[in-house]
Amino acid sequence: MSFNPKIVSFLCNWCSYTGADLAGTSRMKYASNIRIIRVMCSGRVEPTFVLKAFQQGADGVLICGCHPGDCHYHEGNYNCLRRFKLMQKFIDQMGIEKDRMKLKWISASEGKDFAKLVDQFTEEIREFGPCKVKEIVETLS
Amino acid sequence: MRYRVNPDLKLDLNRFGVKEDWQDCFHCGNCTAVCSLTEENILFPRRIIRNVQLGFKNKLVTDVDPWLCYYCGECSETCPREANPGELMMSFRRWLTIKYDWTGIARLFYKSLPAFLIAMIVVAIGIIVIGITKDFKAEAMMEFGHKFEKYVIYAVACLILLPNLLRMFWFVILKNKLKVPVFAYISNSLSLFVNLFTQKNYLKCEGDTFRWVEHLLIVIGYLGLLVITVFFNWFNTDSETVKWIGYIVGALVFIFTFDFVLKRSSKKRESSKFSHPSDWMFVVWLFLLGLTAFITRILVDAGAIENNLWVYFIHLIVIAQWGLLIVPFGKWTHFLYRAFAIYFSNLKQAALMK
Amino acid sequence: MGDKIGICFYDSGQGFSDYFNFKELYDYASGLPQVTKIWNTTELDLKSPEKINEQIKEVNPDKMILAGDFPGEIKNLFVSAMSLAGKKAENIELASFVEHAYLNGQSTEMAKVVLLCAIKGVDIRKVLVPDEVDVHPDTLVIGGGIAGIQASLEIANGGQKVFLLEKTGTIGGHMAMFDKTFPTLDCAACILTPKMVDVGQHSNIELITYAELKSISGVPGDYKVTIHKKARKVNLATCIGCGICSEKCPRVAPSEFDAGIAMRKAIYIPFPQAVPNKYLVDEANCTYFENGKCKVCVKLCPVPDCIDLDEKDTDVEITVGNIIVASGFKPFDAKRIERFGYGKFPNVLTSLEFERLINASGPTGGNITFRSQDKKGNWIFKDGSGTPSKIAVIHCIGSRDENYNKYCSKVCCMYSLKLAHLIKEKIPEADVFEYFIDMRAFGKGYEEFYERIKQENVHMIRGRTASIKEKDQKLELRSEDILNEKIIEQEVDMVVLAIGLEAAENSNELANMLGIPSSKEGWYNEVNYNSNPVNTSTGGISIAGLCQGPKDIPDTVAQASAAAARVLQSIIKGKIQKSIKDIKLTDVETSINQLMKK
Amino acid sequence: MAKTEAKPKLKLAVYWGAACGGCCVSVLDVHEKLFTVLEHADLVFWPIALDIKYKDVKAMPDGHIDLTLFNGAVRNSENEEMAKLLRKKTKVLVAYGSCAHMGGIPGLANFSSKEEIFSRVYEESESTINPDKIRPVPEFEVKEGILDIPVFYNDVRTLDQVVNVDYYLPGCPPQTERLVEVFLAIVTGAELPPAGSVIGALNKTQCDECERKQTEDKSISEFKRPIDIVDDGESCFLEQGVICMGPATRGGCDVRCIEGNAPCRGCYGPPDDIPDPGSKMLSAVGTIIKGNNESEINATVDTIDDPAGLFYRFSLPNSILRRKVL
Amino acid sequence: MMEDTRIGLYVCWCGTNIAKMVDVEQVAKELGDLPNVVLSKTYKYMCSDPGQDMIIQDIQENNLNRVVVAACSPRIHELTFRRALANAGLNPYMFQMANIREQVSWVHTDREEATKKAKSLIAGAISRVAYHEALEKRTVEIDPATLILGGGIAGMSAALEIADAGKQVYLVEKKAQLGGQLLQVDLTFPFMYSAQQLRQMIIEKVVQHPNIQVFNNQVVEEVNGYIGNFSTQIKNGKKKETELKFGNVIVATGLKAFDPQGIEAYAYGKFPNVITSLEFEKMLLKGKIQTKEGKVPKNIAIIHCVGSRNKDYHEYCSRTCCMTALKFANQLKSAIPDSNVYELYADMRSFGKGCEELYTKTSTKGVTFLMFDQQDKLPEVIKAGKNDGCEMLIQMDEKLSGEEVEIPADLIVLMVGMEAHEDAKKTGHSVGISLCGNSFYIEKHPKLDPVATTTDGVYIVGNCQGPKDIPDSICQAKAAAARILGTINKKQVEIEVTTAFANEELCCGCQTCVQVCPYTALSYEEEKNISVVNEALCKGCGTCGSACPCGAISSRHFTDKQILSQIEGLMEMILQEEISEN
Repeated sequence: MSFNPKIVSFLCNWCSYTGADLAGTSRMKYASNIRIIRVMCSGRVEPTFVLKAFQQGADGVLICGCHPGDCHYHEGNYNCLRRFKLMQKFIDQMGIEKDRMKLKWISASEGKDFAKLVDQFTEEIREFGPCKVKEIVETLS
Repeated sequence: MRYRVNPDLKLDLNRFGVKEDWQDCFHCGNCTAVCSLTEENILFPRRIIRNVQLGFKNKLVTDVDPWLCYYCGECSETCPREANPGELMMSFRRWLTIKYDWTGIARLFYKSLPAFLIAMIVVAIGIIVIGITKDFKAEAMMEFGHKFEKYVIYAVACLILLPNLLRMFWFVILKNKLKVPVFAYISNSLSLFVNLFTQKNYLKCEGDTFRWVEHLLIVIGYLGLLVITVFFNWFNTDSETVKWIGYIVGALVFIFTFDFVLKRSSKKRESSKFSHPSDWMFVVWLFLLGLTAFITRILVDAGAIENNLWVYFIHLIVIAQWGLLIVPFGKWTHFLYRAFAIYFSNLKQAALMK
Repeated sequence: MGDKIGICFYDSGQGFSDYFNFKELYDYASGLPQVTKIWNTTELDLKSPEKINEQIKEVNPDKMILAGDFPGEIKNLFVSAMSLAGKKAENIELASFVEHAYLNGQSTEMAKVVLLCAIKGVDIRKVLVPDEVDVHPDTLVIGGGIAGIQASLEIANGGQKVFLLEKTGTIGGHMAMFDKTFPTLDCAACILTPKMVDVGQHSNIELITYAELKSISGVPGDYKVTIHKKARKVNLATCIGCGICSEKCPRVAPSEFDAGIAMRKAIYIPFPQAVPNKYLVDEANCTYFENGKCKVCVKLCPVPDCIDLDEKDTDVEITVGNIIVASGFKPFDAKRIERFGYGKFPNVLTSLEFERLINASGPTGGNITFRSQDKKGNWIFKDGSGTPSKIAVIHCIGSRDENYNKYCSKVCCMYSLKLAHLIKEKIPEADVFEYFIDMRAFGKGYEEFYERIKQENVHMIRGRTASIKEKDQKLELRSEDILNEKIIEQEVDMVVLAIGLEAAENSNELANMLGIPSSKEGWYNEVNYNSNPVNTSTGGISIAGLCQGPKDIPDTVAQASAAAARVLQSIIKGKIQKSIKDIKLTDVETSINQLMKK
Repeated sequence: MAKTEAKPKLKLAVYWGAACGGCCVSVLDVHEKLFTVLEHADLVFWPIALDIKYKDVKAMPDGHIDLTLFNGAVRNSENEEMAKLLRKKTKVLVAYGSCAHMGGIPGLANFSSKEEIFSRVYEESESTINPDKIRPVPEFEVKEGILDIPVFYNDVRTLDQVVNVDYYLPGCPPQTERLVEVFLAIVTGAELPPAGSVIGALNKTQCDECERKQTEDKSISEFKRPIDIVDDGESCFLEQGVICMGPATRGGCDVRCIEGNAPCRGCYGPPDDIPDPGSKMLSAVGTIIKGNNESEINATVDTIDDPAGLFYRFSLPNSILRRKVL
Repeated sequence: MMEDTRIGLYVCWCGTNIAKMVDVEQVAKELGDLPNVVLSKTYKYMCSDPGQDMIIQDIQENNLNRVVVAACSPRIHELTFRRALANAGLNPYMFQMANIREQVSWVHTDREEATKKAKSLIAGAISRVAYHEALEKRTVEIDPATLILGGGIAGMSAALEIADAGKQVYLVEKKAQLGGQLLQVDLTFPFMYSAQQLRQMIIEKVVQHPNIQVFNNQVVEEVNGYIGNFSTQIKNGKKKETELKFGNVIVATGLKAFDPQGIEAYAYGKFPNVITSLEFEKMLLKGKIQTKEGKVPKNIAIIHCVGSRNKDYHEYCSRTCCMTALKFANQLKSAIPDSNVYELYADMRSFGKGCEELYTKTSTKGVTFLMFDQQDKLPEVIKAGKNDGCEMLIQMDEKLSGEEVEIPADLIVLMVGMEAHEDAKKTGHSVGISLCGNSFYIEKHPKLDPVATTTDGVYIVGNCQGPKDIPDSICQAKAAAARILGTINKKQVEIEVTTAFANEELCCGCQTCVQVCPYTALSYEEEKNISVVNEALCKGCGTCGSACPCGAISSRHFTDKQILSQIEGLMEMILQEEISEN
């Protein structure tokens, strides 16, 4: 069977989740590999969640928040960005391609961009191939 | 080519009968679409309204399309802005008439009713003067009349109508720089004659066959009367056939024109809602023409013409006014321009096809 | 003091002289002190400021009053004329009759007040302040569409009791029938039904469906309203909505909710998400009411005594302090324009019918199919009767047309674009043609939506379709493609007529009952177009939504909330203003003089 | 001192897996309290101190030992075998010290594979001469038969990843005082915390006990290593730009390192219920990076040389990812 | 867990919206076997009354203590179902929604894939809901005063509506004078009513109103607090700052005119007689329509859509310019009857009451309308030649005639569109509301809640929400007033429950969180050496929870455990599917 990437995504409630909903209400089609988890703000996204996702077998993690300056909570998305940058460096050290996680800004009106992003990210992850974290963790225990 | 927008044209156009309703047009395209005469490259009335609104005189004068309209009135009836496109087309034809007329007399007559009336009176006086010189003798008068008719026809045709048609040709074909294949001139000439006599395009106006029949009968009547009086000297003929044909065509003319007059007065139909003086002159004089001719011949048959010469005299005045004023400078030219317009339009299509 | 005042009367010729007796006003004005000269625009050359200046110069007034239905129309002319005489624009005052005095039909009396205020230099809005009286805290909302729902919720959430009166068996109005809403394309039901449920469950809202206003008496703040409740014949309290009755009912009738494109039973629920979600009997189509037999529903109903076919209409009387009218609109009857063949050609639809056709909850489950006949010969839509591949949408049906309705219906352009999108979504390979005159995409996100639809390869044709003809099962549309300078005769499979909006049926009756003025077209008039767009000249009565004029959903919702604001304000204050229309000239003369002294 | 014969003595074992020996030393650090201990307990197994063979342990009945302090991670087959053996023979098994608890310093080996380690150690290291590239093999035949040494695993594991652990006593090494407290608690029969708990440590993190001055302003535009700053001895390390694991590391060590003017490295591990030992701190450090624009943030992130090593110095095998993906 | 976890799972068909793309029956059947799931059902419309009744009944009959509904977006119906839970006597937060419509059935085309995705999303929800905790609703008292930012027609109308009910209003205006854009208008379209009268009257009323306190020349820098209990510092005249306390905020800051200097084709700033609509309006107010040279213009051109409906400037339509332009044309024809007025437009948007009629009237008056393409080819203003008899020429592609035309002009009026103020974002931040793509403030719901914002107690009215005319602005102003009067009337309002929560037992007092909170909801308590959350201020973003290094702060309803178990649940389902496939 060909590789079907598994992508976990964290979307902020106000912009990105709404944007994803808009993609839906507008019936824009995109790859079905993504699983969306709603958080109130991208600032809520913790490295723990990302690690958990990889551990559970995700091949990629997509985080979306409001555009810089548009955060419903003013600065949550900046906090997310900072953590994201550090996190990328960390997973890189851990042997996980750092682009397996992606942070993008999607506003409530960017349903189209969201659909495009999902398709694009899915393809990028497909290029990477399966992520081995889960396999390793499983053989260890 | 860049056209200068010139809203002053409307001031000019106002004199030709139309109200300024066309200013209300918001260009929905309904009129063009509802018209059954429009085709691929023949788009009116909206295009013409547009050109009028923007005052593109130069463009308008070279436009042959207005002549293709028979004023069924559907565009005006369904116009969502009551902008009255049909009447604009009508008025615009009047405007074109004066543009084609090289003498400028048509312009004078269309724009000024008094001028026209004076001309009519002058003609009438002229005839009266001639009558005086002929001592109001029936025979002399009728002979004069017969000759007069002939010469007027030739003169008007050569001096006014032909040059005007050439002007029309110049405007709509040459000025538009159309390269018409020579063959087209010939191939379309048949339809020119058909149209000239039958106005068959009228039939394309949906649901208006009766109006066309009326129109056709008047044309037949009028042309018949013309031929029968001028070339067969109807008033003096002894041929029974000629005599009866004359009666028929004469009757056709005045009966149907009478109907036209009635319609115009009732203003029920879209095309009769607005009447320019020239419209009235045309139908009334045609009516008088037919009627007086008819009565004259009855009087001749009854042998009472001598005592009732005034009838023929009126007929002569009518004929003179008709031939000298209405035919060359009045609404009569429609008859000619319409048919030629179709011809030119066909030429244009041929040129564009090429 | 002792300024010379000139007055010029102006009648714009829109028929308002029927309401304002200009002669009487002329006479009234000439009897007032300071008024030195009165003109009538009919005596003046409105094309020449110079000539008017000459005439003004003779009198040399210190102040010029322009009085008439819409005197603003000639203001600039007089500004020009006066400036030639070296006078300033401020010396011109408008006495605007329609703005301030078109309150209840015969308005000459009020126009005198307007005139007097202008002469005295007093703001009319300060004069037309009615006395306040106590207010009953309950409110009646007439109409259960989105406007009525919003207004009711707003007041009820503010803690006050609301009676929501609805003519049909369910609230929801026209919005419930729509598929998606422009420009965000969220589905109408998805956003409306929560509100409907809210209304149904709200402890402060008493829902009175299947009922109409019968009469009204009393004064602002204390209206006695009689409501005529049509017999539903199904007990609202005990009906469990199981649907057995409907299932077995032998009679069908066109479904109102499906805009007549599908059938429903004689005992029915208007639509699955109806509130209240209870059945009702359509007397006009029920066998029992024809021959006294059948009663299948009664026999099968699992709840004893729930269906009572002999139930009679009843009247109830309630007392309320405020009334909000949200009675909505009626769609234009496309049959009136014969050229389009609606009612003759089965596949010429109105936009409302199409909304139902394309709606996932509609009779075809959202599949676009051809209209076909059922066994009984009714023309309906059902799934599986072929898919059109070319669909045309014609804008401005019955709108922007002197022969029908002059006004623009405001929403058709946008909903037509939306329909185009929905067609493309359901049948991606379909050709969709939009015939429009001006594309009115004016609201937030609308222009962007228009751009998007253009990107979706919808054929946009600037040009109104003149006529539709049927040719071998197909429909041929003839129109001018203005931007491409050609005549197009387009063959399509289906035509959607973007019908405009008209004032609701019986809107004049209701207006008369409530004493609120309406326009010639039947739209209700606000007390002041600019400063007070929701109140009426009758105290305690506000208008909201489409009954005031065509508008889109956000504007309707905003207006409904605005109407609620006045109600809440009066309740909080405990006082309500009496009717402006009842103010008499004699009542205010002294107050005008007092205000002037200040 | 009067003898109390009432209770039989506890049987006590201490074992080391992959460890440095520091933990055993920390047990020795009880000093004079050893006597108190011995009063209550018999040492039945402690390779570093007593000559008791594995076979002796194997011979013990199951559950014979009352308390085993297992220190060190599980690196090879011997560690694993002993862990399983001791589990069987012991009533209360305590993961003693960071290595048994979270992998500890040996756990950093999870950044490499066995192959990498072997080639480094047996071939590449500067002090090695091994032209034949001889590597240890688990089994080797000699005349006398087969010699075997433990198998070196690819990964380091914590004790609880191999066997069930009753309690954890964190620290590198654990504070001896805590050990004594725990021991005495067991002896006196005080109610024991639920199995699986961390004992001998606090649930609040280091900052709670830390004497250094803290403010809410923790925006950092450059992270530094301890040697790069002149510590004022008073203000919070983090606020000085030095990553101190204190905020994310449970207390109980009496803030030993910080008292000694070194930032906390996190040997005590995170408080209860934290799913990953390093990610919380990683998140917190990420949060306090100064600036909103990307390049500014990137520059600051660049000043953290080795985030994985920093945040998981003692806990990599215990983390969600367990090891580097290779 | 104290009690058994008993989860009820409901999968909605949403008519065919979901059922068409997701095999709902299969989903319900398979997921019904997951641990803790005691019943699993499907229904056509879960959100309908019968759907909700079904949940309520099941909760009561089967002792469900947790509910998962797989349907549309929780943004639409989460509240609906929470209410149903509450009606059944269950805490409304013991509920989780799986979005299998907007994020599954509507966006995917492969039924099998969509079904799989739906399954995993629901599995995540089931896994998550087990960790949900009961949260109790709380209310706060409402301060009856209201702060209104912006003293234009919208702000003033709202102020009067509230003040007339006897409630205090603070009206803050940036400029020295109240009135906003209305100050520049002489007559209003479409009926040519006097804007001056309207303005004078309203300003006078506002200024004299005992319940309205006006602050001119003031800008509110920052608003603290939460619905019912906001406060801000403001300078009262030249006196020192005072603190205002209020329960609600209305933002009515309006828009500003587009600056046409950037459009080269129109030569604004280059030719003195190319002026903006605002400048022309001033001319009308003064009463003298003339060129810069003081002459009465003969040819006047009015160009529509300046800065609007064009990708290079603003894509949106500014909504009022068409009508204003028609008003201008009428005023011009009235003031200078023999002038030639040209309207250069793209689409004539005369959609309001009386507006189409004004368009007709304008046409009848002989105004020439010319259509251009506002996207691709703007008209170009050039200097006229000596023989042109006018000062400027406009060259354009006239769409209705299909010709290139030139128009003589002595005066050109640019109908400039509207755009957001530069400080819109700042103002938005000060009250905690955000902007949409065009820098207008974004409403809570574009259709059903056009004046509320995502921040409770903060409303947007008038132009700042998007361009609109006077009646529409007033309607919005009153709509916001209605909401505020409603809350004032009820005296209290429910507040956010899903706030952050700091565990005193765990907090080490590092203060990382204090710095992070944008609402100052977190503060450091020195005595106990801990951080505490002011839950009334907290909006529940959860950033503090992520910043907390010791796990002391958790975000209610978005705890680590809940999210991690959701990840686990959904990933396990995917893998399970994969295994069963291979």
